[in-house]
Amino acid sequence: MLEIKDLCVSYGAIEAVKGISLTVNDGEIVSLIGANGAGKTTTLHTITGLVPAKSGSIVYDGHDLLKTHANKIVTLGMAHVPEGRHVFTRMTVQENLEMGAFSLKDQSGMTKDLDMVFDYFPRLKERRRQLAGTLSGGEQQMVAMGRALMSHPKTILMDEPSMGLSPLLVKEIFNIIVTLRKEGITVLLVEQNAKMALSIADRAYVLETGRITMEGKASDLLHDEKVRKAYLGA
Amino acid sequence: MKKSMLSTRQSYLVCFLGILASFGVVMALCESGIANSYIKGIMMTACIAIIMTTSLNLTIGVLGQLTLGCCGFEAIGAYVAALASKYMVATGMLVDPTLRFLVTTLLGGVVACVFGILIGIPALRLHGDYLAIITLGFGEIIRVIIQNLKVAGGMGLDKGAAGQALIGIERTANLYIVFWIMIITVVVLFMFGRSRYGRAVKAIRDDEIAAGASGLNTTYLKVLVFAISAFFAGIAGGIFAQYIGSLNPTMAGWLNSINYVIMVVFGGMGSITGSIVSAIGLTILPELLRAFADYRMLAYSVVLVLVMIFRPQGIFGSWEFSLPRLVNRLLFRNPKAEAEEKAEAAEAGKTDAATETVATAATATETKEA
Amino acid sequence: MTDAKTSEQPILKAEHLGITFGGLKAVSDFNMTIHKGELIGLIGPNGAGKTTVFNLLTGVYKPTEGDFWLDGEHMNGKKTYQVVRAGIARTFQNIRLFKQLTVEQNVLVAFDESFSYHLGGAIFRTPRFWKQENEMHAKAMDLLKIFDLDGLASTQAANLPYGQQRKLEIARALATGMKLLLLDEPAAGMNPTETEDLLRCINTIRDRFGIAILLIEHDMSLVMSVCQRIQVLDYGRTIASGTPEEIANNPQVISAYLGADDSDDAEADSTDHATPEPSIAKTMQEGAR
Amino acid sequence: MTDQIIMFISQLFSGLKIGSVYALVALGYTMVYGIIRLINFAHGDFIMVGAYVLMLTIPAIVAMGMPAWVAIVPAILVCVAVGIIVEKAAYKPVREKGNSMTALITAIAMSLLLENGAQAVFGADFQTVPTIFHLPSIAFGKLKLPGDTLLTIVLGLIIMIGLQLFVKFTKQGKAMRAVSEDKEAAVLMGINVNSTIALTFAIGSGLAAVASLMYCAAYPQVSPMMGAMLGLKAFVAAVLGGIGSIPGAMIGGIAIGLVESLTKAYIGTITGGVITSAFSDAIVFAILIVVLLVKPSGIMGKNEGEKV
Amino acid sequence: GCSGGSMDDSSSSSSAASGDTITIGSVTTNSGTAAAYGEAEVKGFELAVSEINAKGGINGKKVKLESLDDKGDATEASNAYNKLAADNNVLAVAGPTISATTAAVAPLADQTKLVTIAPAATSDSIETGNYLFRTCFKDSYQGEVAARFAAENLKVKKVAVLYGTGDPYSSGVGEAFAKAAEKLGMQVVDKESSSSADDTEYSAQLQKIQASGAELLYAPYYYSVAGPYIIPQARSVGFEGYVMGPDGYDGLKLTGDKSQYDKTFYTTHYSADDTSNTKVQDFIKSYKAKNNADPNTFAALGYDTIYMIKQAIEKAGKSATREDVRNAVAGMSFEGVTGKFTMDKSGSPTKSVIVLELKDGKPVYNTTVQPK
Ligand SMILES: Nc1ncnc2c1ncn2[C@@H]1O[C@H](COP(=O)(O)OP(=O)(O)OP(=O)(O)O)[C@@H](O)[C@H]1O
Ligand SMILES: Nc1ncnc2c1ncn2[C@@H]1O[C@H](COP(=O)(O)OP(=O)(O)OP(=O)(O)O)[C@@H](O)[C@H]1O
Ligand SMILES: CC(C)C[C@H](N)C(=O)O
Ligand SMILES: [Mg+2]
Ligand SMILES: [Mg+2]
Repeated sequence: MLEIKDLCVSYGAIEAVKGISLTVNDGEIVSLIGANGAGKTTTLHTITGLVPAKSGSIVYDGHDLLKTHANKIVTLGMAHVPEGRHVFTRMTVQENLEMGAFSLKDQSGMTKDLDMVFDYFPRLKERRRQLAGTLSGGEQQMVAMGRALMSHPKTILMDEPSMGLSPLLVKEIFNIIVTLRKEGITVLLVEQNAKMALSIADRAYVLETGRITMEGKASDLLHDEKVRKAYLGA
Repeated sequence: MKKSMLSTRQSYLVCFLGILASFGVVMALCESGIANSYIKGIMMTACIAIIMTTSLNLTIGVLGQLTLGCCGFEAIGAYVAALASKYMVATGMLVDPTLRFLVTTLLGGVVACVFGILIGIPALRLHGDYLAIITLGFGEIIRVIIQNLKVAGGMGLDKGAAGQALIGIERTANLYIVFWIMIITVVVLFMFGRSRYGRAVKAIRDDEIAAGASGLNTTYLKVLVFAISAFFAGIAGGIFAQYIGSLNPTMAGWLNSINYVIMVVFGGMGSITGSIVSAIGLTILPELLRAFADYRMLAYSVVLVLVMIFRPQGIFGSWEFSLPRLVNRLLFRNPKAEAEEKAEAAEAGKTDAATETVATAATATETKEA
Repeated sequence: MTDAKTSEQPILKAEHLGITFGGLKAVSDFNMTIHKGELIGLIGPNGAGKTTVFNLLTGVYKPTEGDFWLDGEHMNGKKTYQVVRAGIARTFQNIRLFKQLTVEQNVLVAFDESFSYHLGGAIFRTPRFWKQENEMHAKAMDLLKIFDLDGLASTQAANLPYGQQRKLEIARALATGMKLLLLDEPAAGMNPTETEDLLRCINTIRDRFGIAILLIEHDMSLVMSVCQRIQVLDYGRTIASGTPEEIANNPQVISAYLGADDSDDAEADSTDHATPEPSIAKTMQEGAR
Repeated sequence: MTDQIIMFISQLFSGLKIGSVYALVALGYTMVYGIIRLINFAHGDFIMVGAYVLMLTIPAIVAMGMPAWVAIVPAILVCVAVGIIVEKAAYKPVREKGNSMTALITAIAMSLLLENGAQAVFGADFQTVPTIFHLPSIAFGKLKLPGDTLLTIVLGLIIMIGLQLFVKFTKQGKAMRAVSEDKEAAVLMGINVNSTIALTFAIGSGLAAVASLMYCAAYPQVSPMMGAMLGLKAFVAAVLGGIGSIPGAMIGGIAIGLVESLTKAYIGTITGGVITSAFSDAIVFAILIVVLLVKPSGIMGKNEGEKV
Repeated sequence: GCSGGSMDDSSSSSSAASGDTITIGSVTTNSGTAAAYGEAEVKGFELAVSEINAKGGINGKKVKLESLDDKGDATEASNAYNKLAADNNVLAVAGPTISATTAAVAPLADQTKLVTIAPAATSDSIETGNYLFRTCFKDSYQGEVAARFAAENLKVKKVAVLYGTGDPYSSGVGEAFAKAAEKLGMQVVDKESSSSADDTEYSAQLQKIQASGAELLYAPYYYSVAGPYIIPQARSVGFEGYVMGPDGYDGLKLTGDKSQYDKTFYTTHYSADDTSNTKVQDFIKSYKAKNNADPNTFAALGYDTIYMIKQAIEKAGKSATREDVRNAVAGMSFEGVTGKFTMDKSGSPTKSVIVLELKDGKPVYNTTVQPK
């Protein structure tokens, strides 16, 4: 379980996150939606320690993440698929995936894990020897997701996984998220494609300029008039 | 709002008066004898350093390209000016020393500029550290060539040995004249920066591909910047030659160039104010550190590391001093203007947007006047 | 507007354009004709070569085969800035602004060609300098007004929120005074509401400037609602082209790009959700109407 | 074999001798540059530090009855310590707050600091290092190949291959590559970025110690400024080979050594005396410039052209 | 007018130093690549000054040494020099160290009428004789002497020259030797050069020299280059002939097998074995006592330089002005550790040259070549 309380984050003078609290229960898909610059990415970055928090607390499975070294967080079972993919461009697809397993003490299951990822993303199997930098955006997104899966996560944070992808791939990605949840993985999903996100999520939070303005069951939010106006373009 | 600002014309006048005043100070120091030959020498060295640093800043700070070969151009300017001066003295051309100084220095600048263009065209296809290393290589090549040129060492000597220092250059550099050359350099660079050229060059710095896609001839502009930098480096070289009186090929070497790069970064990349202050400061600092005798250079390097750690954007970041702004503040003290001023200062650490705003505002005021 | 296919000279004509990157045929046999005032969509799976087409048309890459003409002028082998001055402007898939310049300066840079004062003018601040700077300032502010950016004119571009950065990029492209505007995924990373706002902008531009637009976008609701014609790329080849309706129903496009209209897999798995996932093809058709 | 050919081969070997030292130094540059994109101007001075340690420890080590090259152990220890201290005290804070230019100036300042520090401690004068290897020359007829040249080349090759394998296949090596490409993503993989960078510095500085051993074997003298020109040449070698590339550093180093040697030997004859051997430095740089213009990322460098 | 801006103001007063100390300034290269030479010179200066003070100073006044660093850079040198010149207590300057900085200082000396004696700046291209003098002989002179020695004492016919173009000293001496050698009927079979005088690798050039059949290699480099690099590398490419060098060989750094330095000769200013000169042994002893090391040529030249200044100031008298001191230096006769000489009109001493030979790695007195 991931629990965030009164989290504040700022970049110098800019306050990006102004005291948010949110909870992600095991096995849930929780979606975080909001306009550009609302602070969604910042929230995820703070969870995995890429950005320091100013105040508040983040507790994951009894561990205080704000006191945990960023590179140790993945060993707690939390993986982060960052915004903009951040694949290792000069490594091959397979090497990228192997990097995902870096934190595992036991590397013997590597082949099995790779096969699992290739099952999810058959395209990556075809391209396993290609340098990730030369892949198209969608393929890179798959690499980023596959790489996260390689660390045997219990929880995955995903930052706009559908950005820049073709409709077909967007569907595929959402299917995979659903499948992941079925396998017992918890997902915190940040999305611009709010319609899609809300349709697969259990619960959702709406973030506006650093504050949570709404929360509830995803299906309720999907039908909420204000949400529809602001984020679903209805 | 209108009342609280100097008009553009007034601003220019204020600047001009400021420059005159600083010249007055220099003159007073010299004429009163407070400035002895030691202090005058340092002022001269500082003027040369300012010309070098502000012009190098155009390439490093404004265009964002690191070059480590500026002293190659300085050396070209120096040798050309020195040889021209020697030739003129020998043949009796241009007897007036001031005129000769001006002509030969200009010639040095022009030749350095030509080299700047020749080298810039191929070199500027590279970026970042690669450009740095290629310009460094260029400086070294200049050094070796000068070293092996008989004319650069042998002239006027019975021995034509290669590698001899070029000596006996008429020391015609006059501090007052050099001061004005320095002022002209700074003004020209400032005006360049605050024009469509400067804007375009900064655009290239921020994103070269987007600059091309906005219709800028990026190659032309980069070479232009390179040529301007080289021109002023050549001018500085011409002054140097006729101040110091003897030349040595090592002046073209990379260690010297790095010295000026240090000055630019130390002052703040993109800030002419920073370049001026750090050129003066880093000229004086080693002199002040003479008290440390053997530990002088050690102290210098420690100062450098500390500044980089605690003020990585350099002393001034990209902030520019503006005399009209100061005058505005003093004359039209009002809360609003002050708040603006503060906001600008806050911004200054990161950007020169603030000063550009002032320039734009000035532009707008001018229109209303016209 | 599809009836605009008159004998009038097309703004853009591309014939058999192609490029190879070390064995990889990123684009091949690309043909396209765009007339004044048209808005054409370019879609296709990720890595199909859409951005590469833009790069070819703007001189970033030199085509290894084929030719293209702008307003009848042969453009092959021209440098980017020459292409831009001839009249093709673009935005980038990953926003590329002049981050340290202000919003207004970003636009002024693109106006550069309209300035005629030279170095001397800049240094001596001639009357011509002032006249042009002031004119351009006014023009820039006009342009920024269209995008509601005039209030932010002196903000540093890097400090703009994402959506406004996108708009500024378009404004900057417009400032080059082009005949053909290439937009590369302008709606990426925007939510539907922001996308709608963008859509309005694009329509305004087209009407106001009377230019042709070529649009790459994965957001089908946007593409379907603004484009007169759509061309679909896959593996560098054109697999379909036609009106939005034709494209939406083209089986090849559906299988390669849109995804089959099986609205059951996603929500079948998330059974507790009442709302079925909206059918993409349906959305498109709605948009096209 | 004619005398001409013997002469040519000996010239090749004298090029290889200095070239393999350049290569060793270049490997250190490349490692550090590869990971933090910093031209570690102080790297040449790490070699100076190593050389002083050798000078100071060899007599004691020989007195203890061990071979002189055992002094590499203290040299490595000291160099690694210096490397890590420089990284932690100066580069890390600047990397976190400044830009690439500030980092470069810091590196230059560190270089000045080490040079002037060494001068304050040891004086400016040159000091000789006792003979390190007593290797016989290997003779092929009239051709004599000095033993330590061969050793330097072999050692360079072994280190290069070792490094390459290390970076490609070990966990730490992979962490280095990951950090060099994308620090944020590396953190997300569970990589400790700071310790990975420190490790890289340690390896780079350790290599500097090895380079100082081979350098002192060939050129048995130390002085505070010895690292400056050596460092520059080796850096040029690293760039020529494609900075960031391990085999590139090796190729670049050897190429520069060969170019130097062959131009010194033949340029006068080829140009009829117009250009003399005194131009060798200029020619090295000219070749560098030409290579970079043709292949902007060096011989082995991957073209990192931006995808638009 | 602009007169105040002129750098050539000779307004500096040239009145006599008041007070009860005499300041001798020095500008030397104490940091950068040539720092070793400057350091040695300063040690020589300091030894001389402390001896002088121990014996009651000059004209009863204590001597103070004001020592400044020029980093081997012309600008720094002139700034440092100007600083000294602006101080009226400074009666004379010892330095600068290298020819490059000395050339920059030369016009300043004339301008400020401050006598300046460069201990070791040997380059011919420096204009001496007005206010600038030197303690050492000139490059051309030393090259000639070496050539004469090669022809007359070693009786070689074929010689080769190797020098560094980056350095006026190295190239100056080398060219002078080559010219003189040809004049003396020897054949210069190969002339090689290096990019700078502090390269480490010379095998390529040396192999060519070896192949040229030269009996003697004249390699004018410094002790730090000739000792560990040039001579061993020459031997390792199989060159077995004579090696000759200039005064830069003094204090030659030896490495490896000492026998490889056999057949090496060099010209220099003084010899520790020179029993005819009593000053030498005393100098070596007190230098060792003070610095715990053997003095090299540069220390010896520095030491003599201070004594030359002392002698000149004494001659000029208690109320000497700078001009007076200068006049006392011009044409002076002096006897020091680096020999006995008279200052010639051009401001360089006419001096005997000592030739040393390395035997088992140690310099052994061979002969003294008297000036013609
Ligand atoms: N490194 C940074 N330095 C300064 N400000 C930043 C930085 N990163 C983000 N911000 C600012 O913090 C705020 C929140 O940004 P964040 O990236 O978290 O938003 P987001 O909700 O993820 O938006 P988007 O949909 O555009 O990804 C924005 O105003 C942004 O400008
Ligand atoms: N400079 C390049 N070098 C090598 N391959 C390249 C280069 N540029 C593009 N490619 C390849 O060309 C193909 C087309 O790329 P392009 O960027 O045009 O795709 P796209 O259609 O814009 O995809 P997306 O929708 O993901 O942006 C890809 O496979 C890509 O890897
Ligand atoms: C002290 C020596 C290095 C000086 C040298 N003889 C020169 O003229 O430069
Ligand atoms: Mg985000
Ligand atoms: Mg694309």
